[in-house]
Amino acid sequence: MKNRVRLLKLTIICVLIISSTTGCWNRRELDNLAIVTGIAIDKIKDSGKTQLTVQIVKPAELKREGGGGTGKAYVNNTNTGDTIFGSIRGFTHKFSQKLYFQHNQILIFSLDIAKEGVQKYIDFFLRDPETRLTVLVLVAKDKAGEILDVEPQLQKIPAMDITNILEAQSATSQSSQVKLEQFLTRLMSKTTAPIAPLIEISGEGSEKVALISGMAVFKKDKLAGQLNAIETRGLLWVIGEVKSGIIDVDSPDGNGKVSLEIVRASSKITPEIKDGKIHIKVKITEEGNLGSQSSLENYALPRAVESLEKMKAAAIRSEVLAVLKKARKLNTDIFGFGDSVYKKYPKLWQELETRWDEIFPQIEVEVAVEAKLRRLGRITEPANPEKE
Amino acid sequence: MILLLVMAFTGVTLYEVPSLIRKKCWRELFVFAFLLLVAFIPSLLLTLGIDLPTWSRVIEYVFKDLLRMSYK
Amino acid sequence: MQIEKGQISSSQLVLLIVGFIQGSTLTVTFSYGVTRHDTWLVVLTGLAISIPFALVYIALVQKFPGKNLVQINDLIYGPYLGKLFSAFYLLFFLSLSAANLRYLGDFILTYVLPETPMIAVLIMFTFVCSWAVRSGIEVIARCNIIFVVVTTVIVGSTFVLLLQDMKLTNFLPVFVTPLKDFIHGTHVMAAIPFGETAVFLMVMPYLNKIKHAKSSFMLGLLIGAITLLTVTFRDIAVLGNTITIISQPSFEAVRLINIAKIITRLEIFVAVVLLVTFFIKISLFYYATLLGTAHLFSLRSYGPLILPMGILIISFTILIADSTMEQVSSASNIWPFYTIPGEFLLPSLTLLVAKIRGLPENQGGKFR
Amino acid sequence: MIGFILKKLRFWQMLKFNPKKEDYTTKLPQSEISHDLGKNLKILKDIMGTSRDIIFREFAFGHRGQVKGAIIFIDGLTDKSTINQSIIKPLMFDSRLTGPEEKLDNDYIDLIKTTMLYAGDVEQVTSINDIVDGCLSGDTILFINGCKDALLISTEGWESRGVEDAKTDAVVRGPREGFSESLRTNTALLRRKIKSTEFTLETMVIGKRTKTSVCIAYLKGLANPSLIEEVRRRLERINTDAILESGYIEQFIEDAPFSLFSTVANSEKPDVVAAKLLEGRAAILVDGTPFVLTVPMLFIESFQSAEDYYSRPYFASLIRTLRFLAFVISVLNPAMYVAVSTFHQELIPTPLLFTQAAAHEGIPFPAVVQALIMGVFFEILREAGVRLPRPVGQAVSIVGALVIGEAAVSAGVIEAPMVIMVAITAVSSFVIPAQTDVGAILRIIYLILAGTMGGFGILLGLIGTLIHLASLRSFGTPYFSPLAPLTARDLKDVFIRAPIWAMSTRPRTIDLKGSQRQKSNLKPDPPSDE
Repeated sequence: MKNRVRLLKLTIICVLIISSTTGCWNRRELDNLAIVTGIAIDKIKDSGKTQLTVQIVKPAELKREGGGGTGKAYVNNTNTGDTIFGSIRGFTHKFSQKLYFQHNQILIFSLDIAKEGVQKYIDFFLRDPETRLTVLVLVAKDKAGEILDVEPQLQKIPAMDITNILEAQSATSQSSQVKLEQFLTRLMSKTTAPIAPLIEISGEGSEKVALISGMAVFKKDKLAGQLNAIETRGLLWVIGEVKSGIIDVDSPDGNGKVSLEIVRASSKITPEIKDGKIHIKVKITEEGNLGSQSSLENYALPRAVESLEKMKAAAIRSEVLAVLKKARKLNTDIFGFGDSVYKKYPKLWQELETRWDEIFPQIEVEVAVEAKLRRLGRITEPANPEKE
Repeated sequence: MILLLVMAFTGVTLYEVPSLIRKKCWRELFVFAFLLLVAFIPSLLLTLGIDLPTWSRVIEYVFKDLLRMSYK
Repeated sequence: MQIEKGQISSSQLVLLIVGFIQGSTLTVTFSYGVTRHDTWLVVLTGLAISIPFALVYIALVQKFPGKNLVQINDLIYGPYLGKLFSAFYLLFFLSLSAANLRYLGDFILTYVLPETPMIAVLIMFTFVCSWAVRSGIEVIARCNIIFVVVTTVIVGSTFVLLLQDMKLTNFLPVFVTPLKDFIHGTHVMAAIPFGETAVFLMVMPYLNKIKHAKSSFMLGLLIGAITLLTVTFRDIAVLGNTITIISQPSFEAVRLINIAKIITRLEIFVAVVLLVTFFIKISLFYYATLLGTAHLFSLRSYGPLILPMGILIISFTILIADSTMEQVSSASNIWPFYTIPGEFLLPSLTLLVAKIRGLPENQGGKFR
Repeated sequence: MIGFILKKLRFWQMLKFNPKKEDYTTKLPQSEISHDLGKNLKILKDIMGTSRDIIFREFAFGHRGQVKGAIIFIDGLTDKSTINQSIIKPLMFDSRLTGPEEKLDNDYIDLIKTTMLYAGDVEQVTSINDIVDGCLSGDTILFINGCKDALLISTEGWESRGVEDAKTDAVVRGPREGFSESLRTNTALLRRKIKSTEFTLETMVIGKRTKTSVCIAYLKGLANPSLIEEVRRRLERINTDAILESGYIEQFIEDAPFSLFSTVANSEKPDVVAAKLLEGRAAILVDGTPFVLTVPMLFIESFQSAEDYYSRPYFASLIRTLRFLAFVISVLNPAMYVAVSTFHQELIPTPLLFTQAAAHEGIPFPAVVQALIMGVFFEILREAGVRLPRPVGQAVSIVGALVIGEAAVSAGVIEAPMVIMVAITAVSSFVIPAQTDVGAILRIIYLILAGTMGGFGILLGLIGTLIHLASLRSFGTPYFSPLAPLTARDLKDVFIRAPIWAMSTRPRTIDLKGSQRQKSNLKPDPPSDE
């Protein structure tokens, strides 16, 4: 009982002392935060310095309703420095608030940076406790900072708009969202080449829009080449990342086009070693529905469906072959073939690893596509006036 | 800073010692004083900014340099 | 003369051990750096290696029912040598509590309160621990139940939420770590989460049914290992090859959770788990050190020693390493050897000497 | 610092300082009744004073009106018609029919007691102390000249509130009656619920000046004898001059007087108290208050409402869980809000962060100060609402909640989300009446912790609270059981409420034997149609 009284006294004293002395080291009121939603990294050609553009949200403008105030809901600011961290520290001279990265959405590298190698620029974003691995990584086709300046058409903050575009784009499987974590995984892997979506500005003046156009392919941490939309989807077929999208094929009777909707797809990469040569088998399984057709052919018949499925498989195959060709040309293992070989034949890998650059373009790849058509939609046959 | 440290130690002493004396726990008092002293010396040195060999370095010396036991 | 009057039940012991081992989810990191994606295997081998030693601890406790390590040392090695060994143990426990406190402090300073001085965090935390220790082992055991439930729920639910981010291929190829590294990893694993259960030599004597010590201890070890395995499995499956460079894989893995943009940013739960399980772990070391000191000097209670010991632990914590790097490299390279005498060598030796001298029969065997 | 400590020490000494050693059990100087009526009356007049409500009625009766007697009672405490009909009338009227008195001694008074008085409860006493005590509690004293004994006739009867609806623990389904201020009524209410000979009442009188009757009620054979012994011991220890409400008793017998948490439960409803008695607890009834204490108290008791047991288990379990949630919200909500918005902004989803940052724009106070202001303001409002007459109270709450809250937001003093948070907290805090006051204090402590160390502070506070809860005991029972220490069998009545037929044993934490309260195969088993 006595102890408890003393404990209580001690507690009170301690709480008093702690609350008076701790002085709230870490307290940051919300209005002391400059919430960063996007970062773009450029390189200044002449001085070789790093130019950092940050996009900061102005919450009050974001909430202001109706008329009054022409202010944008964001502010872009640039700073240069020898390192990323150095240029971030430079912002303390410009803002009363501290930059806050926990809610950063995108990280854009300029083409120069990507060509030079992103490794030294990425380090800060991995090391700093405030940054997150869920940041989306992009590569700009030109200057990165300008991308953040493009006024979005529907949303108020460009960085948020770009994340939405990326998400929408992934729905067509023409490009893929790449989180910093995925980028890092590929970067750290033995052979797999990192990829990131490419972003560019199209249009002039007030018509300017940011546009995703294909993917950037890295070799180690340096930019090696670009994939266009078809090649991108080819890549996504192989790595099993296709979520949805449309495949256009010629109608089997040759009188028009048929759009097929992808519902789900998966892939399986199986490496095999035959007579000392690596042989990779890619099996893609796809399922989809009929989206629309411009011919009058009736697909509500098993045989017609079968031919359609075959054409679809051929279309997928051609996309995959396109990207294979590109990958061989760039000599970048974007598919993770090396990793799959390593995982299956860890012992053999030791000697393969050193020669992988020579081996990769020669790998024999067998692409097997199994495409299925499941449903026809609300109507069974095209609306054909001749029928009635 | 030193003042704060001394105050903390005085506080602990004032908190524990009277009841110990009242209960005539001399042995406890002795051990208490000993522990407090042992705690006081390093904390004083730390506050004064004197570099002490860290415990990691001590065991590194014993195990790595004397006994040759270490990975890496 | 018994200083601790409380008693714990066998289910409480099970959960204490579980909580104690769960407290090491942070320190598994040391193994990640060495054995990479084979760490989950290392958890198993580490467990396998520590089981015989756990049996040694149990045998010791059952041979001398109601006697803790310090008393056993006195009985077996005589007053002088025994006191010397006990003093070594106290220093060992002290350094373990300081080391654990240091991991925690580093974690909090990295992720939770980066601008706060470490000393403030340490004082607050040690104060709460000292409160628990003052209330005795019974209260620690009771609180522990809640903490274990919380931890288990959080570990389980983050596991489920991360299922969609898991790639089983991250585990391939199995067992490619060079044997030397594998032994190293196993040693770290056996020494840090499992071997540290040597502290239960100070706790198990207060088990109300000493007969159940063996089954309780083994069950606790097993459940703890399963939690550890779950966490390791989750981290490797989610993070893959990046796990080697990430300093807090659990934290980063949970940061990736994103279910429909609604269930995101759950990392605070990992911090909660780490804090509560470390609370149990540090409290147990703190308690063992205090109880041991009180027995060493044959005091009536350890009450007056709590605060000085707390200050000692705090200064030891600051003294343990100059930087996180020093601490981590020491922990993964030298610490495993440092723990050998305390966790493996001495208990076995004590048991051996006890067997040879046939001790419990003629001295204190019937004393309860 | 030193000065502060010294001041503190002085304060503690002051608490211990006892101005005058007063014996709270002093006896009156003369303790025996004499033969002489006049002398007796004089003594009594000296003791009782000359208050107008103390009636001394002298009269003569007997065969020829030769016997002198007197009755003394207090007007207002006694039932006058009982006195007239059952004491004065038989004595003055019936005694004429008896033969002449032979000897005026104790046999005669015995005769009167056995043959004449129509009263039910008559006691023969010899000491002045007993007489005074009896008179003060509403008995009528009958003195007869020449007799060394007096009769204490129970004529208690005063205006009292009848059995009314209980104001606290209101239920939709279940008995509505609540205890009243009268001890007898209360025991009767309990007796009506538990018609068993095991139901035992032990009465004692506590308080030198108030002489309050205090009853320990328990079920013999069910309640742990050591528990009853402990209750008795703690009650007997009380040596004070006044017990005005059961709250006095509560503070004298608590296990942890400095703890925030009360270790003695109270209830206004006979069915609740009866249920607790049937689980093996002891109840303490105090005259003059409708609040009955029950011990031992467990933390989870605050979350159990009588209605949980009367409604079906699914809904009861849902509500039970919600109550736990409400308690957590009421204690932690402001602290969490402050911690998240000033320390851990990374935990807020991005769109919400923008909203929140916009709301905070231009507010001069940090979040923790706002929360403290609003918290204190809310407590004041609540207090005003409780103390004021009901119609005014409502006006106050409308002005406070709607007008001031709205104005504070639009004036830019308080951010709008803070008002929402405080409102949610306020509503939640009313869900668990038994812990409302604890919640109010804990809330402020957590708020300060959150304001200084953020989530880390809150978590340390939680661990501390848990340590405290786990170390508390109430009359030998761990306060936080069955959660810590974990008693798996008792969990059927914590977060979920198992069906009544499944709760076949009494809680182990109270009734150590965990004895059977019903057959274990009582699950309804209606005959199938076939």
